[in-house]
Amino acid sequence: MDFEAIVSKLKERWPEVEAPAVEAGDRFVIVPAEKTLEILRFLKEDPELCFDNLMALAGADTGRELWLVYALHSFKQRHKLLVKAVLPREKPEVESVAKLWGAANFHEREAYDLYGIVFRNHPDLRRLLNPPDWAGWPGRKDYEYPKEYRGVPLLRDGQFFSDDIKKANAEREARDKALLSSAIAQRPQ
Amino acid sequence: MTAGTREEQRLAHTEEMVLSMGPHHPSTHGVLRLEVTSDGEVVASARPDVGYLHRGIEKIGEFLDYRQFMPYTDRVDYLCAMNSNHAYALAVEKLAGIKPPLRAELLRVLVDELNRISSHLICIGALAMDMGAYTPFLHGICHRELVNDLFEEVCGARLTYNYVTIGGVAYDIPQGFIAKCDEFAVYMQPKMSEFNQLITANSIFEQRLCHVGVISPEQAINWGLVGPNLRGSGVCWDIRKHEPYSVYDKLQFEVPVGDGGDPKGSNPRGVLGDSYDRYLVRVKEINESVKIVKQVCALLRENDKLPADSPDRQYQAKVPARLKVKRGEVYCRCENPRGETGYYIVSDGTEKPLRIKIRTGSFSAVNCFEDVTRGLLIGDVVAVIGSFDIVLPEVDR
Amino acid sequence: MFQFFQDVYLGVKTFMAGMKVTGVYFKNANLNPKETITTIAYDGTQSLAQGVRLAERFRGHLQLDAARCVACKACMKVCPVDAIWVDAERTEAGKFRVSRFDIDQLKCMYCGLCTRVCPTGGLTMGKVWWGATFHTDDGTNMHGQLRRLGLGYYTDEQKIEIERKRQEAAEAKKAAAAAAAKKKAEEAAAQAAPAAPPAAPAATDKKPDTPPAA
Amino acid sequence: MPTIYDLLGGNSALYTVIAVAVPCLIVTVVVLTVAGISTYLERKVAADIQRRIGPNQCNVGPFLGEFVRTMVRNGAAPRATGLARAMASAGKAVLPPLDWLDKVLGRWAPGLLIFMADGLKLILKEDIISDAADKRLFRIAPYIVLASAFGALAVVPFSDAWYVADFNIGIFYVAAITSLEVLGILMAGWASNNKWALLGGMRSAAQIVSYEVPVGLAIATAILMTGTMSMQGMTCEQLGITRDSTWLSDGWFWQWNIFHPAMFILAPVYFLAALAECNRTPFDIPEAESELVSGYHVEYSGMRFALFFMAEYAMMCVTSAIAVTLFLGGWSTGIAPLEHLGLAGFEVRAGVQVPVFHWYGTLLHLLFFAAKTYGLVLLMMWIRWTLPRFRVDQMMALCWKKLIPIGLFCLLAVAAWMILRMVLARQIGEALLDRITFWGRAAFACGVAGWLLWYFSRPLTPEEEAQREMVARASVESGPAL
Repeated sequence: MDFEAIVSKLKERWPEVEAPAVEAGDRFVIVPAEKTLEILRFLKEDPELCFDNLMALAGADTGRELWLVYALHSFKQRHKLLVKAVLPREKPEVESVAKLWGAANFHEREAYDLYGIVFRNHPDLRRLLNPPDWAGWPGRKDYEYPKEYRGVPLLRDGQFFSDDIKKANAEREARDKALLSSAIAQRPQ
Repeated sequence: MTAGTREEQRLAHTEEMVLSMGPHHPSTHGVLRLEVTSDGEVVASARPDVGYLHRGIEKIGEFLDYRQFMPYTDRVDYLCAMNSNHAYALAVEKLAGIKPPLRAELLRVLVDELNRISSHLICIGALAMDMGAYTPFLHGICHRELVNDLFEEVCGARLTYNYVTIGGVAYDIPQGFIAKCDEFAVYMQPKMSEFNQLITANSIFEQRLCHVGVISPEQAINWGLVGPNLRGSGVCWDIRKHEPYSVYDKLQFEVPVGDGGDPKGSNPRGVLGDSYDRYLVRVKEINESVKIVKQVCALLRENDKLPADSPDRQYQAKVPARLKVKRGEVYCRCENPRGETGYYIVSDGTEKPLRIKIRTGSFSAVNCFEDVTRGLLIGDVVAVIGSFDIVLPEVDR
Repeated sequence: MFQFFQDVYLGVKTFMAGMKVTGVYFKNANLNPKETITTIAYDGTQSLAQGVRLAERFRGHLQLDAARCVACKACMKVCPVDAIWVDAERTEAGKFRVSRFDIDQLKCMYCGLCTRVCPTGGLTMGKVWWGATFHTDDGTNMHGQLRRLGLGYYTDEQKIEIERKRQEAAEAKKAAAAAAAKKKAEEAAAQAAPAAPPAAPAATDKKPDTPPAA
Repeated sequence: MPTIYDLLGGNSALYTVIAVAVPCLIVTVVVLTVAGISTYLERKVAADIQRRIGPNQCNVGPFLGEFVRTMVRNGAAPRATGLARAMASAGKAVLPPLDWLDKVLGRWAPGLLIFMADGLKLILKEDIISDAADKRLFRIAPYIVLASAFGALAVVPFSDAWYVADFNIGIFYVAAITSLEVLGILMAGWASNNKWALLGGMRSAAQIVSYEVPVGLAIATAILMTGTMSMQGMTCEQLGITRDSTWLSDGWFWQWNIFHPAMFILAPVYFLAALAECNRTPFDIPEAESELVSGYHVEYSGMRFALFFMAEYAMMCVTSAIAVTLFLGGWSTGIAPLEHLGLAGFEVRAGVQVPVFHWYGTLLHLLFFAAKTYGLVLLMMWIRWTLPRFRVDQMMALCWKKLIPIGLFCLLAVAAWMILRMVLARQIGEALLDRITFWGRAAFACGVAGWLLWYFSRPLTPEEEAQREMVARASVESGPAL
C-alpha cells in the first residue's frame, strides 16, 4: 500500500491522525501521544498493513517539543511508514511498544537515556549508554556538559592545545586592532 | 529431591555465580560487558551492558554541517567505513535532492563490496579465533591487507576512509586500479576455498556452532535482526536486492540464506538459524561480493570509454560548499556488512541537521542477546557473540 | 553405529584437510618465504619501516606550503574538530599572508577535508606517518604535539608602518580621484555646459586587520 | 682400572646418592633447555603457518655479542684490572665463533634466544599474589605441576644404556606420576580465588581424570603386545633383535608396535589423550583464552607462571617420549643394518636376554630417540595451530563415546591376535609364522608411509598453483603490508 492509502486507513479509525505535507524527504504521520500503543498495534496486526518490523525508534528534540519517531517496515507488504508522536518537554510519557516488537526494547532504553522519555510498562527501563547515575538528558538541546563525573574531570576548556591558542589569538587580535586604530589616530597630518 | 535433614539440604544447596564477562575479555569483540549468571558452566542469563564506547556521535552531528559529519560516520563502524559513508551520503542526498553521477555510483558500489569482503573476513576469522583456531584469523587479515592497499591507493587511508562524499566520491580512481580490483577478485575465490578447507569444513568447528544460538525466522523479525543475522535465520531480505539503492539493480548476484537442517544444504547437521548458518551466510556473501566486484569493474571499463566531459563520466556532482537542505526528515537505509544501517536525519532548513539518528545492525543483535544465550554453555556464549559479528562502536555510537 | 563411524570418518577427513592446508603454508614459509610471508620485520624504530611503499594519495601528517597559502581560512572552517588555527596579516603589497598556522595533532583525525577545500593546494597531507616515540617521560608522542607551520609576525612598528603606508596610498588614490573629477568638471565647464556633479570618490577604506573571505 | 664404584668405596650411601642425583640433574637441565627451545619453536611454527615472520629480533649477535664486546671494550680501557684484561682476551677468543654463530642462527633460526629473554623477563617480574588468594596453595601449585611432569622422566629410556632408572613397572609409574598434574592445576584454580581460574581448574580436573582411561587402555594394550612393563623391556621387544637374527633380518621399523594394525588404530587414540593431558589444542579447554580468560593460571605472574609454562612443554616432551616408547620403538633406529652395526653382544638382565651396544650404537639410539620425540612435539604444535577447540561436553563425549570404545576394541583385538598367534604357531610352526607376520607388517608399514607421503606431497592442483602466483604478485605489487 502507498502512503495515502495507509493514511486514509488510519484516518477512518482515528480522525485526529494527520499527515502534513513536507518540503523534502519522507512523508510521515503524526499520532497523538496517548494513543500511540493502540495505533501501532493496529498497524502491526492489521493484515493489510502488517508492519512486522520496527526499523528504528528515534527520539528527537526540536527545542520546543520532543519527538518520538517510529520507522516501520513490513516484510510481507513491502512498505514503510514513519510514525511520529509529539511529546511535551516536561514529563514526557508514552506507552512502551516493547511487547509489540522485541526490537523496541533497546531503542526505548536509548530514547529514555538520551531524551528522558519515560516508557510505561517497559520490561526494564534503565539507562542504556550512559552510566546509571548520570545526571540530565544528554540528547536534549538545552543539555550542558557536566564538568566532572564522580570526581573525574571531563572535557574542559584548555584541554587541547588549540583551545589555549584560540584564546591567545583572540587577545592578540584585540591588541592589534587597538594598536592600529591608535596608529591611525596619531597619523601625522 | 529426597527430603533430608536441614543440614543435608543446606549442603546440597548450590548457588549461581555471577561472572563479569568483559569489558576487557579477549572475545567480547571490543568493550561489550556481559553479566553472566551461570550455574557452573551453564549460563542462566547473560545481560549485555553496553555504553563503554559511547561518544555521542549523534549529538556531535547536531553541531556540524552535513559535510563535516562525514568523517564521523567512519567512526560509527570502523570495519566498513565505506558503507557507513555511503549510507549517510544516501540519506543526505535523498533529503537535499542531489543525484550523483553514474561513475560515482559505480565507484561507491565497488568500494562498498570490497569493504564488505574485508569486514566479513574479519568476522569469520574472529569467530574462528573465538573457537580457538588462530590461523584462519591471520589468514583473513592477510587477505584484508590487500583490500586495505586498494583503499589506500584510492583514498589514502587504510581504516577510516572518508571517501564517499555528498553527491559523489572524493577522488577518481587512479590509473590501473580496475585491473588491480579484477586481480583481487581472481585471487579471492581460491583463497576462500582454501579457507573453507581449513576451518569451515572442520568438524570440530561445525560441532561448536551447530544448534547453538538458534533463532527462528519469526524471532529474528521480531527482534529486528538485519543483514546476515536475519538471512541466517532463513529470511531472504537484502536491501541491495529488494530495495536497490545504487546501481545494484544493474548487477546480478544471489542473496545467500541459511539452510540449516537441509540434508542437501551446506549445514546438514544443524538447524535453521543456528550460529553455523549465520557464519555460512557470511562466507557465501564474500563470494557474491567478489562477483559484484567483477561486474562493477566491467561497467567501469565501459564508463572509461565515455568522453571526459560527459555527465556520466564525472565522479562528483555539483554540490554547494555550504549545503543548505530544505526543511524535512528522512529515514534512509542501506545494506552494510552488519546489516542495514539506517540514517534518520531531521533538517530544519539550516546548514546543520536538527537530529541524526543512526540505526545499526549490531544494536539489534545485542538487544536479543539475553534471550538467545539463555541455557547455553559459557563456550557457546562466545560462539554466539562471534556469530552475531558485533562491532561495539556501532552499538554505542 | 553408522553415526559413530560417520563422525569418526568426517573428523579424520576434515582434520587431514586442515593439516594439509597449514602444512603447505609451513613448507612454503620455509622454502620460499617471499610468496607467503606478508608482514615486514619491525624493530621498534622507523628504520625497517622505511621500506613500506605508500600510495600516491596516502594521508599522513598535514604539511603546509606557506608560500602558497592565501590565509583564506577555509581549512579552519571545514575542520570538524577545530584542530587548525589560521591567523593572517597584511603585507606591504596589501596581500594577506599566513602569520600563524597551527595544527593540534591531538585533535586531527586525518579526514583530509581541509586539503580538499584548500583553493591553492598549499595544504597537503604528506607521506610522514610515523607518530610513535619512546618519550615515555612526558607521555606524549608526535600526535600529542602542536605542530606550528606558521611564519611568525611583524613587530608592532612594522605593523604601524604598513598600516600608515596603506593609509597614505588610500589618501593618494582619493586625492587623485578628486583631482580627476575636478579636471573633468573643469573641462565640462569649459565646454560651457551645466557642470556635471563630481564623481563620488571610489576608494574604499577597509578595516585593516580583518582577513577576507571571513 | 678403578671405576667410580670402587673409588666411592663399594656400595656406599654416597655412591647411591651420586648415582641417583647426577642423572636426575642432567635430565632435568636438558629437559628444561628443551622446553625453553620448544617455546621458541612454537612461535616459529605458528608464524610460518600464519604467514608471519615470527621471532626475529633476539639473535645471538645483539643478545650475547654485545655482552662480549662490552667485556672486550672494558679490557681495552687504560686502567683495566687484570681480571678485566683476562675477560677481554677470553672475549676476543669467543668473538669470532660467536659472530659465525650469529650469522648461521640469524639465517636459520632468527630470534632463537627469545626464550632466554623471556626467562630473564619472567624472573625479573614482580610476583603478584592477590590478597584473597589462598597463599599456601597458590605457592605450592606450580611446583606440583612441574614435579609431576619431571617425575615421569625418571623411567624414560633415552637410549639403551642411558636412563635414570628402569623399574619393572615403569609404565605404571609414569601413568601414576603424570596424573598428579591435575592436583596442582586444581590447587591453582582454587587458590587463585578467581572465578575464571576456578572454572579452568574444574574443567581440567574433569578432562585429565577422564582422559586417563584411554591412556590406561593404550598402555594395557602395549603391555599385552610386548609382555613387559619396563620401558627398556618394551623397547627391546620392539627392537626384536635376538641371538639368532642376522644383520638384515631383525630390527626394522615395521617391527615397532604401531605397525600392528590394532596398535595403528590405537596410537592416535593415545596421542589424542596425551594432547588432552597436556592441555593442548584442541583440548586446551582449561586455559581457553577466548572463553576463560587464561584458565587456571590467570592470576599467576612472573616465575610462577613460567613454571606452569615450562611444565606444559616438559609435559609435551614426556608424553611424546612415552608415545615413542609405546608405539614407535623407543630408541631403536628402525634400520636393521645400523642396529647390527652398533650391536656388541647380549647379556641376561632379570632373566631376559637384552642386547648390549657399543658406545656409537648408544649415541645413535639417543639421536633417534630425540628425533622421534621431538617430531611428535612438532606434530602437537602443528595440530595446535590448525584445529579449533572442543566444547566441554564435546570433549567429554569424544573421550567416553569415541576413544574408549575404540581403545577397548583394540585391546580385545590384540588379545585375540595373541591367542590366534599361539594357535597358529602350534599349527604351522613358530618360524614360518614369524616370517609371515614380519613381511605382512613390512607391507603394512610401507603402505601407510607411502600413503602419508602421497597425501602431503601431492602436487598442487592448477587452481592452487594459480592462487600461489596471485599471492606472489599481489604481495609484490601492493607492497608489504603496514
